[in-house]
Amino acid sequence: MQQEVIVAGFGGQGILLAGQLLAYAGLMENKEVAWFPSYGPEMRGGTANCTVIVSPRRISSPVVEEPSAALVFNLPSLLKFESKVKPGGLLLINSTLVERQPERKDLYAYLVPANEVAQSLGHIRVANMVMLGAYLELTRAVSMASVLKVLEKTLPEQSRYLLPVNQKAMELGAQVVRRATAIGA
Amino acid sequence: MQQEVIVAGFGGQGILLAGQLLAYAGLMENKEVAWFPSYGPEMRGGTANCTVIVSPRRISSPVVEEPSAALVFNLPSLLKFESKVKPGGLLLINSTLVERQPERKDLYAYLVPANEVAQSLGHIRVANMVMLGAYLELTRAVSMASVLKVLEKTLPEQSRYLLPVNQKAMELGAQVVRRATAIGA
Amino acid sequence: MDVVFARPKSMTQQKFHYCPGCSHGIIHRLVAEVIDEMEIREDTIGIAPVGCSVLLYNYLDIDMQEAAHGRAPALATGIKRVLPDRIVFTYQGDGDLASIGTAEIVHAAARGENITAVFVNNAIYGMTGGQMAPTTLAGQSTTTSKTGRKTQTAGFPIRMSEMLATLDGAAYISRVSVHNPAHVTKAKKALRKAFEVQKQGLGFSMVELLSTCPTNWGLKPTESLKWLEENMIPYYPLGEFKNKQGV
Amino acid sequence: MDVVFARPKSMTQQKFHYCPGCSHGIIHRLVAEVIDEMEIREDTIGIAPVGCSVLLYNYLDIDMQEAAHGRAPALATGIKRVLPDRIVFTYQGDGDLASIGTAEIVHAAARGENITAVFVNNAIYGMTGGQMAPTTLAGQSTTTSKTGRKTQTAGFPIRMSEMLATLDGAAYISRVSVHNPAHVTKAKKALRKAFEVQKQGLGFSMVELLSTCPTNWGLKPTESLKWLEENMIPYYPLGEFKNKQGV
Amino acid sequence: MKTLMKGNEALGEAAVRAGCRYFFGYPITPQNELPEYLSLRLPEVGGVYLQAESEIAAINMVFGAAGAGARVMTSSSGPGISLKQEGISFLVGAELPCVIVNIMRGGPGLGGIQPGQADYFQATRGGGHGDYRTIVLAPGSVQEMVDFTYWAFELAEKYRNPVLILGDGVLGQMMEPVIFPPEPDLDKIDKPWATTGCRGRQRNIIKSLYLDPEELEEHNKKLQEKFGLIQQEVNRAEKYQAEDAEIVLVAYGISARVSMAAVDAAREEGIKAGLVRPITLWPFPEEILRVSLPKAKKLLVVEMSAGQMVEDVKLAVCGRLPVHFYGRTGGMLPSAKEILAKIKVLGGGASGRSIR
Amino acid sequence: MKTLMKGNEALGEAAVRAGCRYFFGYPITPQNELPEYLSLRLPEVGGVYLQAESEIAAINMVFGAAGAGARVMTSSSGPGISLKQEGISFLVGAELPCVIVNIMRGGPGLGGIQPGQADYFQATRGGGHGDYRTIVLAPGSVQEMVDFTYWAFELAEKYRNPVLILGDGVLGQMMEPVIFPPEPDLDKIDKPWATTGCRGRQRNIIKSLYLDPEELEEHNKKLQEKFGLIQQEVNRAEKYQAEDAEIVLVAYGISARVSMAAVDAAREEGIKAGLVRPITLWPFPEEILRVSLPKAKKLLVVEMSAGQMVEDVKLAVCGRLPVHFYGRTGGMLPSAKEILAKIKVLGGGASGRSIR
Amino acid sequence: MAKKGKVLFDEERCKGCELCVTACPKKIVYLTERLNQSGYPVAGVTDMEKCTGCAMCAWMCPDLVITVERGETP
Amino acid sequence: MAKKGKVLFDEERCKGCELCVTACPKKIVYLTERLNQSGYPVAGVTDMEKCTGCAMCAWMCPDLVITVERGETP
Ligand SMILES: Cc1ncc(C[n+]2csc(CCOP(=O)(O)OP(=O)(O)O)c2C)c(N)n1
Ligand SMILES: Cc1ncc(C[n+]2csc(CCOP(=O)(O)OP(=O)(O)O)c2C)c(N)n1
Ligand code: SF4
Ligand code: SF4
Ligand code: SF4
Ligand code: SF4
Ligand code: SF4
Ligand code: SF4
Ligand SMILES: [Mg+2]
Ligand SMILES: [Mg+2]
Repeated sequence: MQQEVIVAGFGGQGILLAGQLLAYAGLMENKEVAWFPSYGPEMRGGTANCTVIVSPRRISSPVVEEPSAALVFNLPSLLKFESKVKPGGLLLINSTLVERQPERKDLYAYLVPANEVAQSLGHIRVANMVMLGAYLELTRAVSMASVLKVLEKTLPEQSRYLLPVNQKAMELGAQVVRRATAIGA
Repeated sequence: MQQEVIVAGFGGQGILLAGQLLAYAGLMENKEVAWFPSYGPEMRGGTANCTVIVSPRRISSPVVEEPSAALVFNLPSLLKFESKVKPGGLLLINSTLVERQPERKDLYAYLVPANEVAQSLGHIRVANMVMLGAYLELTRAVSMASVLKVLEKTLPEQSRYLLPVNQKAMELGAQVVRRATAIGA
Repeated sequence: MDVVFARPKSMTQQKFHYCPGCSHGIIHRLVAEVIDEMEIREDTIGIAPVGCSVLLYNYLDIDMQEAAHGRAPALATGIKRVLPDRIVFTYQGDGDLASIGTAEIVHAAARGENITAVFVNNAIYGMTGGQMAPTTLAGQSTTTSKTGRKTQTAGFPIRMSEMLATLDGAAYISRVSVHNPAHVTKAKKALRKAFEVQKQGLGFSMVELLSTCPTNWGLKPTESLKWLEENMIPYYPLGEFKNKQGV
Repeated sequence: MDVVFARPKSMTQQKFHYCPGCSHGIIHRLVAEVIDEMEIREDTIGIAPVGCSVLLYNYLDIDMQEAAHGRAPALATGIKRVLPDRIVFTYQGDGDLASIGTAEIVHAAARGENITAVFVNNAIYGMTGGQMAPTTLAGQSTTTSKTGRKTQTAGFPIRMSEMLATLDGAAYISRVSVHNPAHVTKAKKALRKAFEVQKQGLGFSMVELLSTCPTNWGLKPTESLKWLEENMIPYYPLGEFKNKQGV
Repeated sequence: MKTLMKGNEALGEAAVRAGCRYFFGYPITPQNELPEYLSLRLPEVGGVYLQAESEIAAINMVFGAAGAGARVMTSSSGPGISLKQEGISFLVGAELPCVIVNIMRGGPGLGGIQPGQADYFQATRGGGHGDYRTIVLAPGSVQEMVDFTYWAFELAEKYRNPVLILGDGVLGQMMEPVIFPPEPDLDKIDKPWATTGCRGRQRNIIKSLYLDPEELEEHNKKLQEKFGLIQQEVNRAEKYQAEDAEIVLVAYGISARVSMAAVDAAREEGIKAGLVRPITLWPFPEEILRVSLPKAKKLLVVEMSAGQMVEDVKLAVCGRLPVHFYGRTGGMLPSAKEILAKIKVLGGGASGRSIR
Repeated sequence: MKTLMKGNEALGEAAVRAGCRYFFGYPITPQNELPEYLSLRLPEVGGVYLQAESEIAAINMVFGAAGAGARVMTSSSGPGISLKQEGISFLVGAELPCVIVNIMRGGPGLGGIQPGQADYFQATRGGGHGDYRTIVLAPGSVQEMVDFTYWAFELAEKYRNPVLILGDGVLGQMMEPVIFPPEPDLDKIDKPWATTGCRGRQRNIIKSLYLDPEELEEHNKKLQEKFGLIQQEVNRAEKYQAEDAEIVLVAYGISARVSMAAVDAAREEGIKAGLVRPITLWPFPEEILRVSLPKAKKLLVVEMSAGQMVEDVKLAVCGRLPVHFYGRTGGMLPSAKEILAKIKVLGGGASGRSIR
Repeated sequence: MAKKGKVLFDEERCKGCELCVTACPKKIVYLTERLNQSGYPVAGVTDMEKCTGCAMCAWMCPDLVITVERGETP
Repeated sequence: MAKKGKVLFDEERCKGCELCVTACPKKIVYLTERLNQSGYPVAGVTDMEKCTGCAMCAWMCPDLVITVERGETP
């Protein structure tokens, strides 16, 4: 099935990167993929987001209107994107930063304390990987192994040592949702 | 009848002015008139020309394709415009500067020694008026009186004294063609 | 207790959209303070550039126009010719004024157009994400000179104040900086002079303000001030390059 | 008897279309002589401007391009970047270089673009019939300043050489005149230097040649030379404003 | 009283009488007489003539002056008008009124300086970026150069939009008799949006940036509604011998004058020819072509271009009539003779067969 | 091997592989990644990236470099492309090959930076002066950004004419997998007209001025013949579900991608919808609309503009099919949902009646 | 009688850039751990008593966060 | 042995501007009454004997009318 996911948060939270990893991994699995970011340096500060499509067949429109999943990293993103997710879709909320509960009842929503988990690993910057891990666990959009392969290929030499912590982050993210049940839906 | 005349010569021979006088005089006689010059300072030196239409009725095109008359002041102009005059039209040649005879036989052609006549009046610059006088004599496109009235109105104060010599020039021009018979046609 | 420092009256209440530590904020305020002090808020028309400060009109509570990129001096000319008794100023970045708008600023100065240019030189294209500007220093790295600007191929940084000062129509030209409180004070004085020169009808005035773009320089705001002082000032010396007023 | 003066080899046989006494003819010849003497005819690419000298390519027997009005330095930049070992020069009038083409010449100079500009300053727009140029002198009458240029409204004549000399990329800038044989000789020397500076890869070079436009000045050719000497030279002083070569 | 004037100068005088006090321009043939005239005339009436450093500077000075509430004009030709395209897009975006004159010459590139009509696409579609339109008026005589200048200022201010006057080298250079209409009453015109210093009122902002795409779409909708209104309210064409015409020429400006002569010549030979002369080129007077040519069997578009207005004619008749084209380029004028010949080749009004 | 790349960067890499060694440009959103990429990449292959002082300087540097025989490119968006219009007219006039990229954003004026398609008129009619055309290619995916860049250089040099690549903010910013085709053999390309110094040959002159109108007309005829040839040889469109479609969408670029999704959605609901995606915008692929839609009852043009290509569609079908329009402006993208709704409002393919 | 100063922070405007911190000659301005609604840590004063009301902090603040008051010590 | 000069005029190129006339230090160049085909009076030399071949006339001629030769007086 075609996966259409939106990843949204503050700039600096690794939002665009998480999306790219997903797309790369899809490519590696010979799937069709597309990645599209919000853009415009004219908007200083504020939120960043990107949409990713991973699909077994030709992607007609790379523009996602109703994502099948949303990974939201902060409150403004929740407010903006909750309403967009298609009924029956997935909503992953970084509960460390977002105190609010989702409003819609027709979604599968999960609270993932991504920052907390990342912090516990000593690397606040892998919060994005925690969320990605959770998402992959729920959708199998691509395999975690593919994501790791991509990381291996793209991380610069001197950052290679971060591979294990990234893997761990994904696994912990997966664990969180494996144990939880969705709110709503 | 609609008069369509082309006046052509070197820059500095009063070509554009002669055409304007004719047009102004037509206007004064409540006729429809149009004047259109060759233009383009990009062409340094070379010839200048203008076309004038004087007509009792609305002028459709201000652009003259086949003039009913041509007043040519130098050889290049003869070469360029003789062929354009409509069959049965008028060709006035400044014979002081153009030694050549007209080639076409289907025109009424007159040789007017305009510079010579002007020189005899002590004002080489009125050669254009000599030609204009000749033309008016043959066509009555407008009356000489109208031309004089225009001159009166437009000459700056300090040049008013030139009125008589201009009048004389026109009259002598008229005389030349009154006495001559056309070549050809 | 008296209030010795507060928001100038010529400013709206709107929060700036600028990045943390961006000098545009300081300079906006200085302009507003000068307008307040000269009591010209209702007689002033400003022109916003295309650059990070395009939204200047959201912050200054005065009549404003928004120019096409680089053309602010032409707009100012049009306005000033229609309304010679108003105060007209442009606010322009270095890409705007020193690159695409070179002809317009040179000729406004040459004509002695009685306007004031507030020229914010941060040595980079801020709004478009940090490309090289004509004012980018030799060796400075930007998104289009990632390995540092090479003068051999990318040319030399351009000193607009010195260049414009050669023109007879320029009445007041000075370069200041905003990297510490003392210089901010001086910058304000220069702006005041420039506006006074215009008020007196002496001709074209410009203040070039060396300023920071922490985001695109890839530095923390406080580091940026230091970088400005240590790198920009040596190449862009501060001072008055023209002063017809002579004060 | 030896031929001591004859038509340069780099010129075609075509007659000039210029008005009697127009300085463009002299300057064309000087350029051709320099090309001959440096033996670079087959290695040189010239750019014609929009102006009376747009037909330069009819007269110089070399590869040439015709630029949009004012953009010759941009074309030259494009050519030189592709063919760095060729000699590339622009030939530009004062309307072309000092008005519409201001940004292009300033930035070619700022970049130290290794090209040569032959700048023919006749203080007027010749080709379009004698309108005011940025270089038109104060009080000079033109078809758009019939009562004489008023600096109050029409601004001050612009001294391009002085202005461009402030730029680090400028390697050689000088102003010469062609109003008498002695100065024509000097003009040629300056042109030669400018081309040599380019050959040595030192950066941007420009020679500004004060010249006449008898037709639009409304003067006889001989009067024009006098007018140039008496009116233009005092405002546009002759000399070298930049010489990185130092010779 | 009728006076004899050059088109360029008459347009200048008309602008002054229509209340225009500011002109910013840059020399280019064949429109130079217009700025030259205004350089003397405007200071007489307390106005300003300013020769800009370039066409780009000029159009942006126009922006500033228009924004300051003035009646303002610029003029140029071919290459100079191309340089103004960014500025025109900005003027429309900011809804500023002004008049822009293009005295067309031959192109493309440096081209030549003789009359042309090949800037039709640029004028009617907007050569700049984004969805925008300018009203385009096409005078056909020196008198219309005058009349349409008054009209242009009126339309510009009514709709807060730039208006283009599209002339050509012939119209600019030729002299014809003109009468100047009475001067309009400008006191009525109120411009509460102008940036004149915010004395005693809320400040004004003149801009075209809307970073939020929803806002920009709103802005575009507003503009499109305005354009729609203009399309309803402003469109004009002249018909000549068109009522019973079987072959109808469609031409504007100087081409229409020549075509008129061709129609006369055709009528003399018994061919039922007529002419529709679009006067507003945008909005294009589609209706007149669609509904008011009862006998027309075919249309012949005549332009001094390789065929540009012909598209608007085709769009107007939408396949209901065959549309033919005759054009000259590069500064060449079509002649009445040539057009007549073309009419005959097309078999006059007869469908398919030659008429004699 | 497929790699994942941003459209802007993929286009840059494609240019390098297609033999382009010179880039002159000026920053503007949303195309900045293209010059940024080339500023690093070109020096690696011995090429030159030069940031010009303006878009005008850039297009004129392109002129110089193209005239010197190089493969050369520039890119910009909206306002910057408007500034290049004079230069483009000169390039066509002088018959110089080059590639110009417009990554469109919302207009008019400063507008916004989100994706748009409102520069269609400017691209296809030429926003500059005079009769001229540029070939316009409209990629619809990152792969096509690559493929059409190769093609653009090929066409430019074959016809000695500028070629425009008309993308938009989505195509420029998004990442998709791409494969780079093998590099072309450039040794075959001979440019005897280039000005490289006249060593061992007659000198060359590159110009667009023809003061004599007869010569300029000759030149124009030559250009028009070339344009005619291009019209015959270059026109391409893609059909999707069009064979049996009763309602046929016509859209290019990113709008076509969205429209494709709308077609899918319509088909799911049993509506016989299809899509024609023009790939060359000039020459416009008229034939395909005219002759290869046997079942079509109506057309629906979808654009991110107020309606521009819709004119070409109307000209193509010439009244034989009703042409409807759906557009979004200002940086807003149409959604497949909205388009489907519009299809339904139009009654699917049924003439006149709603289909369900 | 020494002058005494007081500074007020409009915290919602603060972006935590620390320019005020480096500007204060008394070294009493610091970055707190409080985040405002935009997510920025906001500036504050350690010891208001030491403030002279010199306003240097305010002069350097790009975001008009700081208002400064000054008066006689009573 | 003084140098001796000779000047040749390509009359069809001459435009009668007289720049050569004012340039000649020997005052031997003048404007003749001969008109060329373009209608311009052409320049000539009164007394070729006096010509030194200094080429000043040629340096000033904008239209490349003049060729100058020089040699030893025999
Ligand atoms: C004609 C045109 N070209 C390019 C742009 C894109 N652009 C927007 S702002 C800018 C430059 C900003 O740099 P600067 O003027 O230095 O201002 P800053 O943002 O640094 O304050 C550019 C190139 C544009 N909007 N219009
Ligand atoms: C874009 C553009 N603007 C204006 C013109 C008209 N034009 C042709 S030449 C010229 C100026 C000529 O003056 P200058 O450069 O001083 O050269 P000169 O003729 O005096 O040698 C102008 C304005 C043009 N061709 N293109
Ligand atoms: S990008 Fe630079 S100039 Fe723009 S707001 Fe940020 S810091 Fe300021
Ligand atoms: S108009 Fe002036 S510059 Fe042009 S050819 Fe004549 S004299 Fe020379
Ligand atoms: S007013 Fe002066 S002393 Fe007080 S906090 Fe600010 S900088 Fe420090
Ligand atoms: S300078 Fe202003 S914005 Fe920066 S930390 Fe201090 S108070 Fe906050
Ligand atoms: S060469 Fe010298 S002396 Fe002889 S004519 Fe010429 S200027 Fe006179
Ligand atoms: S300078 Fe040359 S063109 Fe002029 S008069 Fe002498 S020979 Fe003739
Ligand atoms: Mg900047
Ligand atoms: Mg000049």
